[in-house]
Amino acid sequence: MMEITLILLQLIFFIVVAPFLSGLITKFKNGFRMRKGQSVFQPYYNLLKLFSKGQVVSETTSWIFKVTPFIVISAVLTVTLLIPVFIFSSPLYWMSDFLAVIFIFALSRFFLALAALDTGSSFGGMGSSREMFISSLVEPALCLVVFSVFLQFGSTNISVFSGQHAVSVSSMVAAMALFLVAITETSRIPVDNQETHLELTMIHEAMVLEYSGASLALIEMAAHIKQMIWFFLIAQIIFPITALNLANLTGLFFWGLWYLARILIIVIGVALVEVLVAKMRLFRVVDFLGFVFVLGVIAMVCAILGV
Amino acid sequence: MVYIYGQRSFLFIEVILFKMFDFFPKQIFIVDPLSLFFLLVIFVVSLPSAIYSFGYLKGEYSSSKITLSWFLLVVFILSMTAVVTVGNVLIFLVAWEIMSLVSFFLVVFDTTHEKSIWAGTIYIIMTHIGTAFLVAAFLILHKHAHSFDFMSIKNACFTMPAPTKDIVFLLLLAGFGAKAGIVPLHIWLPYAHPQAPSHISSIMSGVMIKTAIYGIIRFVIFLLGVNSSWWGVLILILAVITCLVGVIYALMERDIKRLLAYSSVENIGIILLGVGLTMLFISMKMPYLAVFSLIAGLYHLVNHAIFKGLLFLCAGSVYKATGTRDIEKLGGLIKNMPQSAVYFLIGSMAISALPPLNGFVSEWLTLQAFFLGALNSIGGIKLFLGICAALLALTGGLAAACFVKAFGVVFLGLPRSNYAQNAKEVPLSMRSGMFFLAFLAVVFGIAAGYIIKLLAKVAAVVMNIDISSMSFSLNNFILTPQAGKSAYLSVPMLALVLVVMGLAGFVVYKLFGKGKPLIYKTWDCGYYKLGPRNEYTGTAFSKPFRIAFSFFLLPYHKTQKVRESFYHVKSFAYETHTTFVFKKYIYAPLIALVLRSAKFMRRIQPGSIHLYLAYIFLILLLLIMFMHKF
Amino acid sequence: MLIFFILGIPLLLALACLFVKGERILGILNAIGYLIILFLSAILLKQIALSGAIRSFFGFICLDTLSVFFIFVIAVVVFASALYSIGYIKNDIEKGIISEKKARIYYLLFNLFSCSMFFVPAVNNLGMLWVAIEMTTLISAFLVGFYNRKESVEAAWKYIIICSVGIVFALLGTILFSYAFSISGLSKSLNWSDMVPVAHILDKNILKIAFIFILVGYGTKAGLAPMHTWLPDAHSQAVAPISALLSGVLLKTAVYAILRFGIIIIKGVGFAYFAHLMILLGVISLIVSSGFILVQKDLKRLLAYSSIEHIGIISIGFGLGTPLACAGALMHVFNHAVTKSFMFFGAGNIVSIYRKHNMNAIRGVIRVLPFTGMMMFLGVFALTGFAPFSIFISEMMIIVAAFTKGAYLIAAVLLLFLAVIFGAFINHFGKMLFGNLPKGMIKTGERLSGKLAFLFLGLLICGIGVAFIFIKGEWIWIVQKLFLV
Amino acid sequence: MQFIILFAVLISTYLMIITKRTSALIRSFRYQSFCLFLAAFMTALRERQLDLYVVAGLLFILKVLFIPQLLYRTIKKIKASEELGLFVNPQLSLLWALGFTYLSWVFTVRLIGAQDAAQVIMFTIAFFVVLAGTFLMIFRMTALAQIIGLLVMENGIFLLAFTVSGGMPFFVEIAIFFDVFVSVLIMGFFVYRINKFFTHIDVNKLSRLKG
Repeated sequence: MMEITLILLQLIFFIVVAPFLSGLITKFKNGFRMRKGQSVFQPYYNLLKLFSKGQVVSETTSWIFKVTPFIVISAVLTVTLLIPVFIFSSPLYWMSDFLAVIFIFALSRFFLALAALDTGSSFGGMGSSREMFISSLVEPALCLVVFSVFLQFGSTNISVFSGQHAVSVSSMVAAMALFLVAITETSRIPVDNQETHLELTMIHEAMVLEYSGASLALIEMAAHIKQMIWFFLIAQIIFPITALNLANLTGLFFWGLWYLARILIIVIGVALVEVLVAKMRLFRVVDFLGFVFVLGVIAMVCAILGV
Repeated sequence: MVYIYGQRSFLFIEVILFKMFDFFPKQIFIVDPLSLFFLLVIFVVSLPSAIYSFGYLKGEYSSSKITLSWFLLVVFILSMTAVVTVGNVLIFLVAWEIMSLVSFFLVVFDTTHEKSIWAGTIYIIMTHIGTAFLVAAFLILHKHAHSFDFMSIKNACFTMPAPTKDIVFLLLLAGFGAKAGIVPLHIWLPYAHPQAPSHISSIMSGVMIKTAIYGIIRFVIFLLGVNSSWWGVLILILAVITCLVGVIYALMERDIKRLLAYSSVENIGIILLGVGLTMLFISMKMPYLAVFSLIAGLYHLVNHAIFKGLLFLCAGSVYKATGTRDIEKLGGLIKNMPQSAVYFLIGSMAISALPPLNGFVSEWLTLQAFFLGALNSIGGIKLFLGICAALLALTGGLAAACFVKAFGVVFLGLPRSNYAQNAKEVPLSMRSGMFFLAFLAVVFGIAAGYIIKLLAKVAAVVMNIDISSMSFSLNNFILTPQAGKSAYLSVPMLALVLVVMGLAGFVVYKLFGKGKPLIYKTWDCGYYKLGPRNEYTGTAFSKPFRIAFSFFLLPYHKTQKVRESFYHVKSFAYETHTTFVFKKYIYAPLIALVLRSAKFMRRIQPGSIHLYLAYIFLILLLLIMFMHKF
Repeated sequence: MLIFFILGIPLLLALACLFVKGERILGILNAIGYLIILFLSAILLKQIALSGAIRSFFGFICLDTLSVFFIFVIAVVVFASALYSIGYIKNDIEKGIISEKKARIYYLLFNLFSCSMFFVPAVNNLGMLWVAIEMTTLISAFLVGFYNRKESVEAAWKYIIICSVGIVFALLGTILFSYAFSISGLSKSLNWSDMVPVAHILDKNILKIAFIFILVGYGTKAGLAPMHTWLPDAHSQAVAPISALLSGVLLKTAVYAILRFGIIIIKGVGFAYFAHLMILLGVISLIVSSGFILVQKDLKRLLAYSSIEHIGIISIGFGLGTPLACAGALMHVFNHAVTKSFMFFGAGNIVSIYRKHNMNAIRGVIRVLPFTGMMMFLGVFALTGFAPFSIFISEMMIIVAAFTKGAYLIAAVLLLFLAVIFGAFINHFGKMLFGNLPKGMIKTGERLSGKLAFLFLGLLICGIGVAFIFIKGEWIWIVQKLFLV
Repeated sequence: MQFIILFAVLISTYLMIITKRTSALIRSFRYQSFCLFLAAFMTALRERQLDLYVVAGLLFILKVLFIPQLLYRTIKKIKASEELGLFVNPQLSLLWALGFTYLSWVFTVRLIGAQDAAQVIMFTIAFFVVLAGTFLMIFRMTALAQIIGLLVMENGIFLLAFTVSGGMPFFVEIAIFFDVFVSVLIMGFFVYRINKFFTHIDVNKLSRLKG
């Protein structure tokens, strides 16, 4: 019973908060640019709008195109249940394995790419090609980061690392790398640009170009949630939260504050990067990810040296 | 007769026959869990392929050839069975050779193609060279054991000096590597596998190259016994290289069966990662990890057998339906042949290691093995294992890209030619063959916890250690790679959750979504007609990779413009190729060298009888001069 | 007593050739005659094996297991090629290549040739051995030059001259042997049966030199490099059945002669001397032949060079000299004889259809001559030592012996060059058998006799292989019974 | 007496080596065979054995009368030029011959030691004759020269056999003679063939089969 409630709690938490974070990032970006900018709740409006609109489906598409949104959303929702949020263990702790998480994301990506090819437009092809290219280059770096972080826990289970580790050099470097990975995975500047629809630069957008209405809403939702998941993981690594005791409320209050604050810090970080850095050419991304890989190696070495 | 005693020392046939006794086998068969496991693999792939071939062969060949192919198929399967069950080195060799021979016949089965002859030639030559290495290794073993039987060899290996062991190991590695297609000995594989009829390709890729893995496990781990850690490291390095090379070439390929063949090279690499880890852990005295990583390797072995068999069968169906293997001419087949499409999709998902299918489980296990290895080792090995794992992950990503390309270009979008335009769904026999394997691909994913226990038994026998104390899964439901420590994975549960969440999404979609969608053309930027020529081709898809890995692929392209006037370009032709590094820089020079020296040697026989007489005279003089040297 | 039949029947057949009209009857007569000889030699083999060596006809003829074994090998191949000749000659006559009369001459020479070959292992006196071998040269020279073409005459001339020179050296060696014998103060005799027991008291120095002469002399006939030069010419120009005989058994008779002297040498001088010489020449032959095989263009020459290779292997086997190696070498003598004649029959059929020796002009055999094509396809693998065919077994024995003896270098050389040669063969034959056929070629039927010959040899090839793979104790026991008490 | 004959053999052999013309070659071959015959005959007289007489007689008939005659006829028939076709000119050949003589002496000493002078001389000359035959076969172009070279080699061996071990067993000798006889016939036959097909008997030009 406990677990069921936890599951529902987490699901609802992610679904409700995720768009907010995207809105927040946009807000911050505009702030840095000295603009007023759209409301923080704009993503919610977008989703509602999309749901209320009808959709157009290309005649060349097959059932792949139709099922993809559900697979994508199910993948991310599944992952939400695998990471610890409220307590030091995820609801499905006996399958909350980080490597598995990577594979599950791969599932959603796989189908998005297929759906993009399914439309038969060259945008879709371009998008899926680039998406697969970048993601496949992300994998090794990510793998190294996972190793270097989880080696000190002796297991790749996400549930184990909340609350029980001290920040070390290696974990800092790893978090740095993970941050860059997150930027790549959430298709943000400098790797990709969510705001453009210029053929030559878009990657993720190009894949979902043919989607409209509710399907698009699901996909966007998935994107928001995925981003939130990454933030939580990074937060868990850099700013490990101490055990909270429900006894004294002030403690609880400060704990909660800190809990949100660390997410906020990451959000600001992302916003800063988006503002400060220019979008890279596609083949510069190779170097970028190479750099991430090197970071991973460094993290690994630090982990081995025990610093 | 008195003079006979004079020649007792030499050529005395009685003596000879007595001495020949130990030349002949006493123990013919050895059937232990390892053999049984490989038998399972063989039959799991062979049965559906056989069923499939009913439909496939009909109309392709004349009836007499069909009978011939059936005969060869049966011999092929039998020979593989023999390879994995015999208990005597000589008979193993014979079975091995028969297997190569029959598979060669099957590769050159389409005698009309010059290509298939060429492919077969490369194939058989490479295998024969491999066999030469094997013979050397076996005979060194025999020299120490004074017998060809496995058991006596096993006993002899305990007392074998380490340097000899190293030599034997290297010879075995080279010998079996040629068959398994370890880089750089993989050169034959992408030629030979596609040329055979598809059901044979599926058996060759699915099973035959696995017999080489069997050989490595049986001879190196089981008989020889690992004694120095550099063996494992060497195999790991080779395996990683194999993975990457295989998958990169697969990405570049536009012939669908060659693409699959290259991806076989990649998967052999992944399997070898498991085996190499096993050796490393054995030499590091970590029985639990050794068993675990061997499980991972074997698991991926059977998985690869299943989904690669499946994929080759699907490719065969595509070929049968469209008459071409060039993916740039295909497209949109999902509408004409929906079932085949589903099977191919399942195969692609499995080989891209997507949950909850079987490929996912075995790759996860392999990564876990790496993680645990890094966990329990120290210093350099830790980093080495970490980087190996990272490269494995890279391989996984590239493989996913490769199969997105394969499935997307072949089955999705618009048909690019009228090969694909008027394709028909393949007959029932073929579909049932594919269905069987697709079904297995799912089952081997879901039932991981159960299978892993069986594999543990096999591994235990291979390393003859007691595994009763080790546990790899909780009540056949949750995989516990760390035996109770907190790394878990429950594939059935994961599948369930995925389905539930998907349904939830669907429900939401249905509840709040707006009516039924409107069907319209793909958005074409106002360009009035969007046709197949506007689609992204497979070559275009793989272009980023081609550029990223240009240091290895050495791509080059030719462009030519035909201008009517200065302003108007009438036509523009562009073609690009990649250089096959190993072929160009290793094999071609080698062969050239051999031929050149042979041609040079040919000069000693110019046809002048006087010269010939002079030879005789000279050799006579020389021999007499150096008589006392002999 | 049987031996006299074995030696007599060919002579009778030769006489028959002078009187009987009609080559067809002659051919069938031949086949029957040699079938009888085959049986007789098999019985003889058993007899000698059971009763030990026998001498008869005032010690002029002396047979032990070795010589009877060679007689048996000769009988097998001669029978097969007699069988094959029927169809082949008939074919030539129908094509108008040779006349009826010429055919009879062919059969006459055929019989004389085989008769002289049967003499070689049978005789006891080393001088007579020499004479018999020289006889084989002289008679077969006609068969080499049988088709009056420039090439064939040239080949015949080279054959006869080079072999005669070699043989003359062999005679010199023989005389030195007898000299060594005479100065040791024993009664003068050239019978090996007398020499062997006293070999150890002969003058070592003279024996050594004498053996070098013998080796070079008979080695020329056996086709050991670098004295092999006549061999490809002769083999490529001879009539197909004769090519089979030449490389199937003629070479082996020379090997037999070398062995005979070798036995004495081993007794007199010691094993190492013999071994080193044999292995040296064997390895040279292997290397040289592999080079020529790689870049060969002419089908029959290709096969000829592979004969050189196999002779090399055989001499390496005898050079290694452990019982296993000798068994391997002996088996290899048999297997190579059988397999090589098999291949030459196939080559004969191909050449007679395509009318060319050039392999680049021969394509798609498997569709023109399905039966021959299939047989050749198997034959290539048999010839290059692929399991489960017989040559694989004997080569295996030799290599095993090399390893167990610790001669790793030799084993490595063997493995390497066998692999190279294998590659070359597959490459050549793959293109020849398959590939798209040249225009004007149509599927043609084949003669029964030829098919029979193929099947007979094919049976032996596969049979031996399989038998020796799945051999069991009791089987061995039977073999033993065959060879000894 | 015996040594005189042996030296006669030696001289005839030198003649063969330096001659340029076929007929001269044949003639000197005849001399050589005659000397051999004398040697055999004398041994026969000494030993007083019938078979030795027979051997000597056969030698005379075959090698002194028959074979040279046959060769002469062949030359006339095929109207071949008198030229032997020399690879090395007579002077150089002479040097070679001297070298061969020395070589055979060295070889002999190596073989039987130097103590028994008579033996050494016999051996030396016998070996020298064999070598001379080889020389002729290698360095003379025409087919006839090769035939004669072969015969010379056989002569040498005969000499060897006869002088050192008093000849081979009788029937072997007979067989060998028969052999020589047949081989000469056959070679003559092939000489005709070659002349017919190639219109010359220069066997050095027979190089269609190579490699």
